[in-house]
Order: sequence, then C-alpha cells, then structure tokens
Amino acid sequence: MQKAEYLELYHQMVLIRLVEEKAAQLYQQDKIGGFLHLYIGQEAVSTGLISARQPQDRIITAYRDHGVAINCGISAKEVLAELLGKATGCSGGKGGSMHMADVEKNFWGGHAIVGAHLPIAAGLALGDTYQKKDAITVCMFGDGATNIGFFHEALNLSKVWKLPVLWVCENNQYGMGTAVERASAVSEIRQKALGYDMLNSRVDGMDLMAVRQAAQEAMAHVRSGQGPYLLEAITYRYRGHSMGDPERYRKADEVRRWQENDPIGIYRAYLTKKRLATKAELDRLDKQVGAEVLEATQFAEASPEPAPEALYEHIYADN
Amino acid sequence: MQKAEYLELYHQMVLIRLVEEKAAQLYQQDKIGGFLHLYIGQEAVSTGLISARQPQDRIITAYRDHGVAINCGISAKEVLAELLGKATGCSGGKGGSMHMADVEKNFWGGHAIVGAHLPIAAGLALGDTYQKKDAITVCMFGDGATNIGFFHEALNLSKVWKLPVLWVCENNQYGMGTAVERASAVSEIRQKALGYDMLNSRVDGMDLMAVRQAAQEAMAHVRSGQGPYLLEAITYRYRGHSMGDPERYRKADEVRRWQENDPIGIYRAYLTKKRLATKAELDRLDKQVGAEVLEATQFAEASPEPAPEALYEHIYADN
Amino acid sequence: MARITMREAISKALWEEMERDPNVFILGEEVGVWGGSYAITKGFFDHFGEERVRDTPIAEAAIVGAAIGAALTGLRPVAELMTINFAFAAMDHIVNEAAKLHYMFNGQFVLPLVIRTVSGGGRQLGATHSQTPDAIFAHFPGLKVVSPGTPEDAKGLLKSAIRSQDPVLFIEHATLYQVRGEVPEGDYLTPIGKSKVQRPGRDVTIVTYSKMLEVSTRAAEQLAQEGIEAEIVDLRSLRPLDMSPVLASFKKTNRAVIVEEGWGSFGVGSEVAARIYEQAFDYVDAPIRRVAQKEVPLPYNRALEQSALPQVEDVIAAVKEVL
Amino acid sequence: MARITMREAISKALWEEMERDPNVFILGEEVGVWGGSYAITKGFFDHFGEERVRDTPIAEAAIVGAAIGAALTGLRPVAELMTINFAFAAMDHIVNEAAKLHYMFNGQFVLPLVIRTVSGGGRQLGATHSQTPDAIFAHFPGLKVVSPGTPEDAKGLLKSAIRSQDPVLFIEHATLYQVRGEVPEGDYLTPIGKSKVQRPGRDVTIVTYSKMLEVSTRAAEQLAQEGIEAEIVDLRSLRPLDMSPVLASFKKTNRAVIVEEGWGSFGVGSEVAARIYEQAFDYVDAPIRRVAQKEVPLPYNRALEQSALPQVEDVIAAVKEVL
Ligand SMILES: Cc1ncc(C[n+]2csc(CCOP(=O)(O)OP(=O)(O)O)c2C)c(N)n1
Ligand SMILES: Cc1ncc(C[n+]2csc(CCOP(=O)(O)OP(=O)(O)O)c2C)c(N)n1
Ligand SMILES: [Mg+2]
Ligand SMILES: [Mg+2]
Repeated sequence: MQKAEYLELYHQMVLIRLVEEKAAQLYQQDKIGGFLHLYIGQEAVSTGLISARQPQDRIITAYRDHGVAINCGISAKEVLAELLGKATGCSGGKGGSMHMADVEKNFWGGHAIVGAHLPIAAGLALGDTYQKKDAITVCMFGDGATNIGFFHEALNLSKVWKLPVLWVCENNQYGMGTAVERASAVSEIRQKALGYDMLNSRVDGMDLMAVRQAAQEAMAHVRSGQGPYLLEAITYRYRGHSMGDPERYRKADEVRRWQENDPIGIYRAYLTKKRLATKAELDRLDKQVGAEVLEATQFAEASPEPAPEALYEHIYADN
Repeated sequence: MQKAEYLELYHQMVLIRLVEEKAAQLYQQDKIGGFLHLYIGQEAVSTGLISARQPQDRIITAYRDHGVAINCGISAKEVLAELLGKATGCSGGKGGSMHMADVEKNFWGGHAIVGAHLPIAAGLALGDTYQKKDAITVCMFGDGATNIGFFHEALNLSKVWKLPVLWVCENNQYGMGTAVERASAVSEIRQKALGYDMLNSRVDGMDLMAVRQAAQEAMAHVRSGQGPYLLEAITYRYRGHSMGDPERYRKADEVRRWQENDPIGIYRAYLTKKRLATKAELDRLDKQVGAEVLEATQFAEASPEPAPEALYEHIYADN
Repeated sequence: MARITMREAISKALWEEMERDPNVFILGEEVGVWGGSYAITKGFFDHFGEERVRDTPIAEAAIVGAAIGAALTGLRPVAELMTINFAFAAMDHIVNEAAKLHYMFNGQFVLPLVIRTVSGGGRQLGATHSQTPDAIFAHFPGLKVVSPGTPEDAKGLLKSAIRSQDPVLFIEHATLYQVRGEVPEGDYLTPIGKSKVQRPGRDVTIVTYSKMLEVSTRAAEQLAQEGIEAEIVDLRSLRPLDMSPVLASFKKTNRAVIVEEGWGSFGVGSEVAARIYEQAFDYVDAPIRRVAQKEVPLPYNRALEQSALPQVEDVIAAVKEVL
Repeated sequence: MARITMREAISKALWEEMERDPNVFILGEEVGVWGGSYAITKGFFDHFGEERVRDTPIAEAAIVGAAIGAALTGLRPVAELMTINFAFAAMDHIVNEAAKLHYMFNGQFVLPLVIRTVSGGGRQLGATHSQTPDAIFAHFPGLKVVSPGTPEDAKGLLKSAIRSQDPVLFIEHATLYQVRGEVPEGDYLTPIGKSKVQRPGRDVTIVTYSKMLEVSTRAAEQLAQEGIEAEIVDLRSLRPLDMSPVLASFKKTNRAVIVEEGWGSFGVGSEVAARIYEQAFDYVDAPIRRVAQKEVPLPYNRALEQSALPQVEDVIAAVKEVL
C-alpha cells in the first residue's frame, strides 16, 4: 500500500465514526425515524475487509450498514440523505437506515431480517460462478445471526456447491441484549464452520491491519475456487443496539475496557509508529472529515423529499 | 435382557417388515392413499433405539413412522387401520401414513414437514425439564433433514438450554433421490454436532444390538442432565422413498449389497449364535407374525370409516 | 377501574397469569434481561427467574416449535415474536404445526399456546418491518387470531388466550402501547371470538380492529360534529370471526365501512364485506367501502409512509361515500 | 395446435425458455437426477447438465434466497418448491425479500425470478400436504401470483413469468397435470395479470382459477343441460388481479358464484366478491355466493377429504341459489 491508501483507510474509519455521531444527533432531533443501528466501535472490521476486495466483488450485510456503505464508496451525503429519508439518499429515501445499497458500487444492502441475506449472498455467488466471473461475494452478519436457520442453510449450500463466498461474522459479543454464550452453543463462532467442513479463522476486529490481512488470505482462498470460508472478527459496539437501548445487559465498565482498544486509536498508533503519518497530519485529516460531514449534513438537510408519486414507483420492474 | 426380551425385539422387527410389505400391497390395491414411506431395511434403528428408552421417554419422528409406531407399542391393527383411513386407526383415520401418534404410549408422531419436528422435540424436552421430570426426548430424523434450518435452530437451542434430547439421525444415504454428499457439506452427519459442541457418535444401524448399546450410552448421558447428544445410525432403505419412486438415483447393485446386510438377518444370526433362539423357534415366530399381520389387516379392513361429522371434530380443543 | 396504558394492561395480564399458574412461562428474544423490546416483560426476569422468562437465540422457528413442544407436555408457553414481520421465519410452525396438530392426530395433541407478536406500520421502519399481515394468519383453521384495540380488551383477551387450550396468535400494535383506557382491576376474561360495539351509532357501521379502532374513533368523533353518528364494531378476533354484532349493527344502519391497517387485497375488509353481503343482502343501501393500506411495500420516508397508511380523513371520506 | 397434458405444457415452456436463454436455470429439490417429483423436469438434467438443473438440499429458504441472489446478478432462476406447503419454510424470503427488494432499494435491485410450486388437495396427503393457500401470497404487493387452469395458459404464462423482470410465484395444481388441452405450437406468451373468459354464457358468472376451473366447467356443462348458461371467468393471476372480464361478465349476468379450492375466509372469493360489489353494485341482482373448502385442516380419510373439498355439486347448488 502507498501512504495515500493508508490515509484513505484512516479517513474512512473517521468518516464512519463522525457520520454515525451525526446520525445519533439527527435522531435525537427527530430528523431520523425508525431504528438506527450505529457502527461505532466496529469500524475496523468493515474498513479492513472491504479494503481487501476487488471492484468486482460483491458486498452484502445486515441492517448495521452505514459504515459498510461508506467503505463501499457511497458518499456521506447519500448516507445521511437516506437517513433523513430524502430523494437524494442512496435508496431514494425509501430504504432508510437499515436498507442502504448501491448496486453500481457492488454494495447489495442493507438487510433487516436477521440472517435472511445469507441465502441471498449464496445466490449472488452462484450467479457469478454460473457466469464464470472472477468475483467473490463478501457476506457480513452478526454473532446473533448465526443461530437462525438461514445461516445453516446458506453455509451448507455454499459448501456443497463450492460457492465463492467469504462469510464474515462480526462477533460484537451481543445480539441485542443477549450475550453470545447465552444464545449460541459455541461462543467461538468460527467453530460453527466445522459442521460444514469449512476453512475458517478468527481475527481481532479492532485492528484494521489484522482484519485486512486476514481478509486478503481468506479472499485468496475463496477466489481460488476452493469454496467458501468463514472469518470471525472479534469486535464490540460502543453504543446501544439501536437508539433507546436500556443497556441493562452490560456494565459501563465493560464498554470502557473495549473503548481503550478503540480501532481508530489503534490504527493511529500504527500509522505514527510506522511513520506513515504524523499526529498533526492525522489531526488535520480529522478536521477535514469533520467539515466533510458538516457539508454532507447540509446537503442531506437541503435535499428534497421524494415526490408523492414515488410511493407508486418501483413496486414492479416490468413496463 | 431375558430371552423373552430378545425374542420380543425380533418379533418387532419382523412385524414391522411384514406390516410394511402388507402396506405396499394395500397401496397397490388402492386401499391406501397419499404417500407411503416404508421402513423396510431400517428396522434395527428404531427397534434398538426404542428398546433402550424408559416408559417416560418421549419418541418423535418424521413421516417414515410405521416402524417407530410399532416399536412404541401401537398395535399392527391400529397402524394398518390408520393406513386405511379407518376410525380405529391410531389417528382416527385423519392422519394417515405420515401422521401416526399415540400420546398414551409417549409416541408424539409422525411429522411430515422435513425437520419441523426437531424444534418441537426441543420443546418436549423443555417441558420435562421445566416440570423436573426424569424423562428424555428421543427425536429421529433423516440425513436430508439435517440441511434445513430447523435442524440448526433446534440443535443449538438444545445445547444452549442443556435440554435432555437424544437427536438420532437415520442416515439412510439418501433424501429422496439425493445422496448425502450431494446435499450436505459433510457426509458424516455426526460431524455437524461439532458446530454445537455436542457429544456424538456413529453406529451401524443395521445391527440391532449395536444400536441398542449406542442408544443406552447416549441416553445415559442425556438423562444425566449433561445436555443433548447426536447419534448417527448408518442404514439403508430397501424400497423407494415413497411408492412410485423411479429410483433413477441408485443402482440395483447397491441395494443388493445392503440387503446382504439385512438387519433381520444379522439379528437372526446373533440370536442363534448366542444360542438365544433356534432357527426353528425364529421360523415359528415369523409365521406367528404373519398370522398377526393377517388378523390386523382383517381388523383394519373390517373397521368402520370415520363418521362424516368427524370432519368438524378436533379443529379446536376449547369447549 | 384504573386508567392504564395498553402496555401496562398486557403486562399485567401476563404477570397475573404467571402468578396464578406456574405452568405459564415466557420465551422469546429479549424477553428476559432486556425486559422485552417493547418493555412488556420489564421486571419479569428478576421476579420470575430465568426458567420462566427465557431469552432465546434469534431463531423464530425454534421459538414457536419449542413452545409447541412444551405445550404438548401440559405447560402454557407464551412465546413472543418480536414483530409479526419475523413470524414469517416461523410460518411453517405456526400454520403447518400449531394450527394442525390437534386435528391431525384426532384430538390427542393439545396445544395451549400463545404467540404474542406486534403488527403495524407508522414508525418509519421500512418495508420489512412495518407490515400488518394479520389477515393471512386468520386464513388457517386451527389457529385463533386475536388483536385487541383497547387496554381493557388486551388484558381480558390475553388472559383468555393463555387459558385457552388452543394455539392463539395474539397480535398487538406497535403504536397502541401508549394508549390509555379504563381497565377493570384484577381477574377478568374477555371471550375470544366475540366482536363488540365500541361506540354506538345509527347512521353507518364502521367495522375495524386494533390500531384502526383508534383511527376510526377519531373519525367518528369528527363525523359526530357534522351530525353523523357512526357505530363502531371492533372485531377483536379475526378467527373465529364473529359477525353477529356486525350484522346487527348493519341491519340498523344499512351502510358499512371496513377499516384495516394492512393491505386490502385478500385482507380483512374483503372477508367482512363478503360476509355482510351474504348474510344481510336485503339490508344493503349502498356499496360497502373498504379503507386499507395502499398496496405498496411501506417506504421509510415519513410523508410517503403516512400517505400509504389509512388516516382519519380516509375513514371520513369513505363514510361520506356510503351515506 | 397439439393436444397435450398440463405436465407436458409446463415442461415444454421450461425447456423452450432454457433453450432460448442461457441465463435461465432451474434449482430445487429433486429437479435433477430424479426428474422432478411431478416429473416436470424429466430429461432436463441429462440435456442441460447439472449447472443448469441444480438439485438442492432440503432447505427451502436457501432455495428461494439463492434464487433471489442469482436473479440479482442478471440470471433468470426458476426455483421449484416441491409443494406450496413447504413454501412456508421459505415464507420470509418470498414475502420479505423477493416481494420488497425492488421497491425498498428504489428500483436498483431487479429480480427476474420464478418460484414454481404445487398447490391443492384431494390426494389423501393429510393436513400438512394438501393446502391451497394461494390467496395469502397474493396479499403482498411486489409479488406476482399466477395460477393457470389450462395447458395452454400454463405454457404461455410460465414463459411470461420467466421473461418477467419481477418475482413471480407460479402455482400449479397437483391434480391437473394429467389434464389435456389444445396448446399452440412454439413460442407464445400469455400476459400475466389478465383474466379470461374460458366459457361464454349469459345467466350467471362463475369466477374461478386453477383446478376449480375444471370443476366449474363440469358444473357448467351439467347446468347447460338444464338450460342454464354459465359464463366462466378464469382469473389466472391473483396478483395483479384483473377484474375487467369479471365485471364485464357480471354486468351481463348480474349474478356470480366464485369458486376456489382453498379456505374461504380471507380467500380469493372474498376479494373478488368485495370488488364486484364495489365496482358493479348497481348490477347486483342476488347475493354473490362463494364456494370454497370447508374450514378444517384436510383429513387423510378419502371420504372425509372429499367432503371438505369443493365439488361439482357444490358449484351447481351455488349457481342455483343465485339464480
Ligand atoms: C428474523 C429476525 N428476528 C429478529 C429480529 C430483531 N433483531 C434485529 S437485530 C437483532 C440482533 C442481531 O444481533 P447480531 O446478529 O449479533 O447483530 P448486531 O446487532 O450485534 O450487529 C434482532 C434480534 C430481526 N430483525 N429479524
Ligand atoms: C420442508 C419440506 N421440504 C420438502 C419435503 C418433501 N420431502 C419429503 S421427504 C423428503 C426427503 C427427506 O429425506 P431424509 O430426511 O433423508 O429422510 P428419509 O426419507 O431418507 O427417511 C423430502 C424432500 C417436505 N416434506 N418438507
Ligand atoms: Mg452481535
Ligand atoms: Mg434419508
């Protein structure tokens, strides 16, 4: 990687962080409705992972999707506009927080039914295989999602058909308020791969470089045509599951401990230690991102609502 | 076991075999409708397994249930009457081949949606645990059923809640026409237990005594309160999946090879070798069972149809 | 009588039934430590313990399936599906097992089972999280489908559901939890399968249930100011569907509007309208009108979403059309 | 024109479309080596190969989910769900994903996807395997629901479904596969969302579809002998539901009977009746009658099962009631 690329990854993580903080604010101001699942704390997973993909590779994830959208190249403007339900949002204001996508950028959503996008991911990969394309599908999901039947059916199918899917579990320790070990027979999620005879590994999801490297290795395997791979990234969400989470299930202390391992902090330290950037440079970048988010917010707020007729558009594709 | 018990198990296997052969005949005569999934070839699995249960233990299985019904103590009369749709059938003629049950005998069906009874089995075990009963639930299912989401959700739940369930996969090599390895990521089904950190073993399902012993060990574990267990029994169905199976998916040769390992033959050899019975005794038993099935058939044929009003009975239990 | 919210009424019903009968227990996602994603079971985990208030994995089929199994052993599980949108992940267990086991095994299996869930749009949750597909569950004989519109009925109906020997799908509404109403103290039961006149009137019959009872009531109040007196019949149960109070009212008013939140096609309004015409044909003075959701997947944008949901003005307009 | 069976017509449509467009492929349980549990894809595996005729594990959610994903990449998957009873195991993917992705992502996602499945009772398969719950799928905007009643329509509609850009649930009937009819040779398309008069008449309108077209036709033939001429309108699609030929017929006959095989409550008959009353109120001479399945889970016993299913005599009786 060139220095610019290193800085670009830093930029992405900070951008995600600040967009999410802004989103929380806009939610409190009642400008965002519905559920809002923030990605704060998990930035390194998606940033590292997606930095390793080729442009032809497809990304698909769950409802905690703003960060992923940004990593895929959707602008902060379009993300914030979508959150405000504006016509300029990446889903035209129809999808909202949980349903962002940009097909041009090979980002296939944003899916709000837990686990339901896993069989769809298998299908995306099937499509590429069928068409003999050199593309893989990267499917992200939470620890909680590994307990639903969809997970099982999708992982099994991907192995039987040797589909080029990289399954990525973001194990952030909880599915809503339920700790992994209270919901899953195994608390090391990668162990589930054994039931499918699937290659697997585990990585520190707070460490961008570690994620990136693990992703590169896993993707190389998947791209080589040897079938799917399960990668587990250990991470943590600093905020509640969604806005308004009473957080009775964990202690403030636990959150603090994880925050000491902040993914942005770790990467800052890495960059300065490796002399890829100075503190001052990074501080300047932080400010720049701040301005970017401000501008994006203004864009989003100034954007038009969808026209009333949009209600009846895109129910069907025919005609 | 006393000699009588050994002979009783022999009796059960032969009874199943002959009831099934009779059922095939009655089907050809158009006296049985719907689907008819014969248990011929797999008799040792259910006979060995259920011989190891305590009366308080619950049995539940899929649609290939006639043999299981007989092992649970439902008479050949009631089984055949159910097949003929008669009021005297174990399900009053309403269930048919796939839906036999007798709650008094702790046989909880007979379920025709592949895998759907697995979560129900978890619930039966939960009920016993909740009520502090010393009972376990034995849940039987096919190899094909291990690929559906229900399997995953049920096995996971049973492990998380340490439910007293013995999961028994009858791996008869095919789900309809699909060979195990064409449908399942692992062809050794027991390997799926690894994803749930669940104890497991594999047994020759053609060998009654082996099944019985494996079942006893597994049941002891489950009864001890240490949680569920997955037992895989390797077996084979000699007939088509249901009546009218074109059997394009396997060679006659393969069937013949398995028939050389006939579970009844193996057990006959065992009994005579261990001097638990003479050939003559067993031949006499065979004849006796023949007469039993004849009588049961007559009973079933002579039994009344359900009254027309039965159509409206038992839609709801209230009132 | 106390004036409490729908949330409190449902919570109380559950609490009292659990105190009354040790066989009643709760299972579902986030019902325990979290206290219920709609706070219905807040405090239950601490009071009743983890055996009786069971947090489950995210596995809807297993939740309903396990509830069925536990019910077969004589317990009275109350399974919570976080919202009805996730009930599709348990659809097989609801319609193929819960609705059929009693009949199929000739009455041998008894399933005293409640599935509580939450329907409704209007909170900008987008297409996958905003549905009101109540009608499709009511299509299946063997299942009972109940959906209260007032705190009083919520409490009485939930208690009846828990004491019923049959599987009951109990559908609450996400935007009714804060609504207050008079609720009798202590133990009372509201029968399942009985519609009820919630507002007397003489000019037109409005048939509705759940959230749309509130919307219809507001419409009726506005209409009253113009001298139009609407009688509102609350179905309360979709299966069994009790037409008697509907027909009695219709025979008086000769005009009807049916208001439901879900899509109209193959919905509640179609069924009720078809039955009114069948059973009170000679009393029909004007075509019956159905008010329902616009036939689109609900969008996120607030204005678009609201434009798709039935509003007070839609009810008023429909009433004026039939008059 | 050739006289072929429904099975042959469906099979031909699939075959021709696969020959025409390499992006069309089949996936489902036993579609390959076995040749399809209803023999629709017999010979396909050998001819088109295992890449295009894919046997799947027993995993309905994965079948529909994978079909959705493949469709998003530009392919045209035809997924087979062995029967509609198993569609409940894929319900979430059918109604929450297939029906909504196009809308929710503002048209970015395009899903040219067909789900073929088989409805219907009458073969003593018992309650879990004999349902005709077509109506509940038609409740969801975003999905198209098609169900042919003749070999000609089966072929033309399946071709249209495969060429459609939208998810189509294509419902066949288990006891119609042997039925023969005239089918035009070669390539022709029957439009989705168009009802059709299958038998002209002047005295009464029978609205029906799928298997019940056959039953209604037999009823009409008997009625004709008594001088009663029934006009039969075949809906062919449940969503979009085309009322024009129904209304045109009704405005002529002023009397209607709606015949469906599934349960009546929240079914097809309710919807059609409600719409006729709404759109042709002034033409109604007698209450519209609905003929449907008795509201019980279908029992195994042959006589009981038949007594629950709509029969020719039921249609005749209903027609005589409305005359
Ligand atoms: C099928 C289904 N059941 C329940 C829900 C409600 N729900 C939304 S997110 C969530 C927790 C998911 O946890 P996990 O997969 O670990 O992802 P995380 O939120 O931690 O990123 C639940 C239960 C849902 N959306 N879909
Ligand atoms: C959910 C569901 N999908 C499909 C079917 C149709 N079906 C019935 S049996 C069967 C094969 C099951 O194979 P396996 O579990 O190995 O049991 P076996 O028949 O070999 O005993 C299939 C696909 C069904 N009954 N339920
Ligand atoms: Mg999580
Ligand atoms: Mg098998």
